Amino acid sequence: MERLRIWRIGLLISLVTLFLAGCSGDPSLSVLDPKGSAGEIQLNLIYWSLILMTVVFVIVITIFVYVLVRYRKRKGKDIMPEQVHGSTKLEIIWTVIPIAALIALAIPTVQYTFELAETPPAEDTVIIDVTGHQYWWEFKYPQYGITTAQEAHIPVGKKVLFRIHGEDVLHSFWVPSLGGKMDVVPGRVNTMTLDAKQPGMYQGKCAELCGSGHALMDFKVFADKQGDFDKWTASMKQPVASVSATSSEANGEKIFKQNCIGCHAGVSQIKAPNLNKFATRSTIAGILPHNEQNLKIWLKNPQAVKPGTLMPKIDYLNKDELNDLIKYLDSRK
Amino acid sequence: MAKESNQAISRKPESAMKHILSFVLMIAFTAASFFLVMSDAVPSGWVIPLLLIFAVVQVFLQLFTFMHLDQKGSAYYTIFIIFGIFVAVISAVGILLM
Amino acid sequence: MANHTDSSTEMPNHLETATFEGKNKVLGFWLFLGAETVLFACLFGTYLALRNQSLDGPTTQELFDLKLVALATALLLTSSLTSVLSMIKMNERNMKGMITWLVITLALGLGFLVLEIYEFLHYVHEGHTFMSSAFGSSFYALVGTHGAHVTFGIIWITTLIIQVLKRGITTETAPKLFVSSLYWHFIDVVWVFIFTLVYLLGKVG
Amino acid sequence: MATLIVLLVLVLFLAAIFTGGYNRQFLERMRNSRTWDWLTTVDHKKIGILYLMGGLLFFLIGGLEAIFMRLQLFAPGNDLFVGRTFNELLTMHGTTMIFLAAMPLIFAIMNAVVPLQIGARDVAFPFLNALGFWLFFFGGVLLNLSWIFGGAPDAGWTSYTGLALNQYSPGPGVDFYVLGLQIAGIGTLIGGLNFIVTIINMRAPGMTFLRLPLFTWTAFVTSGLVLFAFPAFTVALLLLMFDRLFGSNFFDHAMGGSTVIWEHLFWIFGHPEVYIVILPAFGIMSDVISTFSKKRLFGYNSMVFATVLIGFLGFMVWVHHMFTVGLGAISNSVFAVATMAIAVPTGIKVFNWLFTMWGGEIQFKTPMLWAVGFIPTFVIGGMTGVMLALPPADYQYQDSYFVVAHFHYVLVGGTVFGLFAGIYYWWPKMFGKMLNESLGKWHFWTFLIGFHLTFFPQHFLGLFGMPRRVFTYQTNVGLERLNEISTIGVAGMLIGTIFFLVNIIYTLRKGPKAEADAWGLGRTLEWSIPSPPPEYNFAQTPLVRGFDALWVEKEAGNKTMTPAEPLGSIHMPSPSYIPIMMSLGFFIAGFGFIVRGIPAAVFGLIIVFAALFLRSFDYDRGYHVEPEDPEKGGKE
Ligand code: HEA
Ligand code: HEA
Ligand code: HEC
Ligand code: CUA
Ligand SMILES: [Cu+2]
Repeated sequence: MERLRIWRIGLLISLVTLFLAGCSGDPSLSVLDPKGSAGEIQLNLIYWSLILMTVVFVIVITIFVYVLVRYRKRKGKDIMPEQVHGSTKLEIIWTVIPIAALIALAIPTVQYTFELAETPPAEDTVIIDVTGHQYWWEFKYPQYGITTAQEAHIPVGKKVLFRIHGEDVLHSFWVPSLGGKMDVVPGRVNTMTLDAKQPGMYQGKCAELCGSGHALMDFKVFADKQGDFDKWTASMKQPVASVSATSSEANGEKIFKQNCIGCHAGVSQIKAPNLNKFATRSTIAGILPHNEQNLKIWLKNPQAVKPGTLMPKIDYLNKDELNDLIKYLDSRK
Repeated sequence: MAKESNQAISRKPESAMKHILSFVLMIAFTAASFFLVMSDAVPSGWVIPLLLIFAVVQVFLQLFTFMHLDQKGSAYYTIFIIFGIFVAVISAVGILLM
Repeated sequence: MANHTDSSTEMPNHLETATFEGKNKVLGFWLFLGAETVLFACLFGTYLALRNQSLDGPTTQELFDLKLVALATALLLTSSLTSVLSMIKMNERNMKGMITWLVITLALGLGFLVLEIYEFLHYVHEGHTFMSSAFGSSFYALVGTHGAHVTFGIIWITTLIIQVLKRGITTETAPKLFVSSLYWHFIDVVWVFIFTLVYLLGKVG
Repeated sequence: MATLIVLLVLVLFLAAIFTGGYNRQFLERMRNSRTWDWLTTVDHKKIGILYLMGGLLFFLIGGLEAIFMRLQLFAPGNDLFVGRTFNELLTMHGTTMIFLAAMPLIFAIMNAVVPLQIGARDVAFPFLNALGFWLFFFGGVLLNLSWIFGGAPDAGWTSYTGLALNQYSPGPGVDFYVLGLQIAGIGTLIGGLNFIVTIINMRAPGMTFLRLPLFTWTAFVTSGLVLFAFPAFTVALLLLMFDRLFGSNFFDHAMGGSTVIWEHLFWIFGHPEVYIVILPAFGIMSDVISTFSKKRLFGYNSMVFATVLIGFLGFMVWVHHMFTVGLGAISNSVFAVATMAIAVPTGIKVFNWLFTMWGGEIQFKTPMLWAVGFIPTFVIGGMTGVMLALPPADYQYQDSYFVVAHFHYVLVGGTVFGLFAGIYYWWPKMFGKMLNESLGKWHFWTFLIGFHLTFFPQHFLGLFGMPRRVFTYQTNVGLERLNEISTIGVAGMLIGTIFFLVNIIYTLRKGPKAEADAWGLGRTLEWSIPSPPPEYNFAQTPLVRGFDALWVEKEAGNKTMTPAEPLGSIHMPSPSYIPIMMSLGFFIAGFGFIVRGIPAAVFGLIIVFAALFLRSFDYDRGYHVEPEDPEKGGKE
């Protein structure tokens, strides 16, 4: 029986080391490595609850192991246990202690819940209107008149108020290393305040099943130093050169106007990302690294990249046309 | 079955009078509800609470007279219907307010 | 607990719970009504949450005609009384009396249904349909489910009348009749809330 | 097309019957066959076995779907099942496991055990009992037919609208979900109602409420939850059906509808649902632990109280699934506190189990192994549940793999372990044969290890930022290794399940016959009658003289129960074909609605009404059997 206990403890230790050694997740995606105050508050609560739970679990498991070892049937012996009815004293103990533990948990919980629901004063906040679409994200900066997609930029150290809208199905806006999520509910505007304490790239995920492409509905939040952020907004506000510089770009522009503008400039029923500043994005459709090769792959068969996407195949262009189109797109900065 | 019919058959036949009385009350409450809404006799803030109270009273009249919950041996019926009402209220209010 | 035993040839006072099966049936039916309460509550919740979403269609204030509703209410309330009177006759083993009250109940129920159908037709005419808006959908779902219950009740009670005519008032038919009467009262209870929360509240705003 | 064929076959069939153009002898033979016997049975013991077989079948199907999902997630960028197919798998897995595996298995054990534990010859409504089973079965078949007829539902087992509307989920998938579950759900509701009445009205003399075995108590409360929770689901499904089939606008925000209403309706049902599936497992634990510890259950009254309280609180916490919907801080806080409160009664149960074993003499037979494996596993699941109940933390966990880990710890580590314990424990009573112990132990250990290997890493996957319901994930963000481990773990559960299947087949062939008191430690009434019990269960209704009725007699030195009535002929209900006919009607009607074949739908409904009508005019009084004189009978 002594051996049993050692064996169990060994198992426990090996399990714990397995998970703590090596993997604590990627810093741009992990809940356990927060880079913003919301994430920090949430992690605090996670740790606090984890500590309490561990204590309770240790108590339970200690009694459990003790009982199993101590009171197992021995060979050859046949005893008749006393038929106890219960014990009011014990029962009160294990009613009251959990209640106390839960109160200790409930107080910070309620406090944080209200804290996270506060909206910061408008002067000091960057407002971003987020719209979740099947399967891409749109970001509008009403204070700057910017519209972009897949990639949002925010200034480090400032509160950012996300106003979250939707038009088709439910999505959920989640940037794990900045803070918890908020659902995109069509017909409602939900708000969430986040901030970043360090510059960097933070990955965002759609966290509500929204169709075939749900797994690939990724986005990125770039936290820039204030100066960089100002530069970014300024450049985004600047209109793209209205005339194309080279002839292939001009040809590309023509093709774009014929084939793409319907969706990509918002006249058609289908909403598609604004491509005005497409060249500034580090990804294509939020998932592929941005390069020529991938852009071709995307255009030729978007469904193969992102199942269910509403972007049609552009497989009818010849090689030159495609190249021109790509040149044009990549000139849009 | 072994314990067939060993209880609950001892209740007295009911008189119609009780039910007619209850019916008159129901009609009165209903009329009062309609009156509340159709006339302006009551300040508007009072109308909705009063309507609800009248409706609830009627429910209890139905349950305890027409549906015989006032009789002996109805304990289980009462427990379950009350619990049903409890869940019902929570759900409806939840959908409405949350 | 056998505090009362009729001399065995006599019929017991309360036929519906005289047998074991009868008792099960009545209890089971009460449980069913408990479930129905929750069912209707969910429909009410949905309706109340959506009732202002009338889009371009008529609003509750414009739509509802309280006089018609008052009449329908009177019919249904009265039918609840006649239903309970029929049960009294049943326990007196007065077949004729019972059936008379049952038939009156049915007639009142039918009258109610006719009014409701008339009302619905009128609304559809006004552009308030099941498909016109969320208000329309939730209105017809709630009031329509109630109407469907009334319809089912009418059919059920009719078949029961046929059965009693064939078999008389026995410990087998009595629980069925009793339970159908409970059902009928329940429908009336639901209606109380419909006229309060749908029609009257619709006028108040 | 399919509709037409179905219609044609049925019309021919009916024509044959009504014109007398059938073979009388054939019908006669059919009536006497074993198959007909099973199809028309109203005996709760047989219905229990039917539920068991149905539930196990669907468990295997759901498990297969899980295997497929885990294979796809084995490595990033896999393309075995992507996009819609993966969504279909996860939806069908969740739906099948919850509605068609866990719940029927619970009903299997309830049917097999509850009437015996309360000393009854039958359930209150044998007919409805059969109807409940057949509705579940046909509903489940209908749902699974979706794989063949145009694609399975793909909007998650929660079927959130928006996604579940025609516009975003074209094709019949979600229609199958709506109608299949509606039909199965009605069956479940009927089953629950039946058990409440049974437990209230059919108890043997002396079997007061505070002498009921704990499993019966949990069956009672679970049935209550079924009774009051399923109507909300009925409404939800009805409204979704209207939206999809008849163009209404409950959930379409463009027409003023609201998806949040669906979420409310679903979770008003959905949260009680998870207690529906866990409470009977608690009951099984209580019975098994006390039996194999050879001790009376510790703190019986507080156990009963805790059960009722969990059931009660279960209705007031549903919003904890909706913390991220944006309902506001007040609502989130209120529901968070209510949710946490459930930890208290559950804790009472856990400690009472521990102290039941304390001072006992524990025998590690297979059922007890499952019970012992249950405790730490479930406690971990419960703890993560409490962690999820804290809204600020839940903003991070919600819809991530952390949640997946939580609910598999409670659903598999809780419900499924509990069910396995129950199946091993009562198998001798149901089938009259003992399951093999060593195969059982292999089953337990492989399944247990596989289980933890699969689901423990998923907590970390969630914390590392992996959302649930995704068919793939990125490379190089720390998710590969854990997903690999998780998939490998499934092998353990697969092998365990195969051991179980082998055990069943082996036992049916050559298992040793079981005694009445199969484990030699029986405490409750079911162990006082032969295994399997005769069709009337108790030749004489027993007189109950305390909690753990059989144990009380054993302590008093008696070998059997004291009867409460003289030996006499016993009334039995007749078998009936109406339940299966009615369910078939629903099935046809459902199928008709799904393929938009109105004639088939109408035809199905006609069958339903015909069945109702037949039933209403059916005054079959059953039959009587003369029980054999029990060897040692009579009163003194
Ligand atoms: C058998 C099923 C089952 C059971 C029993 C539970 C039990 C609990 N569940 Fe779980 N839950 C699910 C099945 C279940 N759950 C499912 C299927 C989902 C996901 C649905 C979906 O989205 O698809 C879910 C999701 C879910 C969520 C939503 C997560 C999200 O989507 O964001 C939450 C949040 O509060 C939650 C909480 C709880 C709590 C507090 C309990 C409590 O009842 C647990 C209580 C038990 C204990 C706490 C352990 C024993 C107690 C002690 C030893 C005493 C001492 C303890 C303390 C002092 C803490 N569950
Ligand atoms: C009681 C309920 C229950 C049970 C028992 C299980 C059991 C299992 N579940 Fe499941 N699960 C859910 C309920 C359940 N689950 C729910 C509700 C969801 C959410 C769905 C949603 O998001 O909508 C879910 C989701 C879910 C996911 C997340 C999907 C996603 O979000 O993308 C995963 C992934 O790993 C998973 C895995 C498993 C595994 C590996 C098992 C294993 O324990 C299974 C073990 C069983 C076997 C291995 C069977 C053995 C098979 C054979 C022997 C072959 C059979 C052959 C024939 C058919 C003839 N489940
Ligand atoms: C029917 C509408 C439609 C048409 C026509 C269309 N697109 Fe798209 N496009 C979309 C949608 C929707 C997306 C978003 C896809 C996603 O992420 O799911 C998209 C995404 C893109 C992206 C990635 C955008 C980003 O922000 O990363 C590029 C690049 C693109 N389209 C280029 C084109 C080009 C070039 C054409 C024409 C030759 C075109 N599209 C025609 C609908 C359309
Ligand atoms: Cu958008 Cu998932
Ligand atoms: Cu829950």
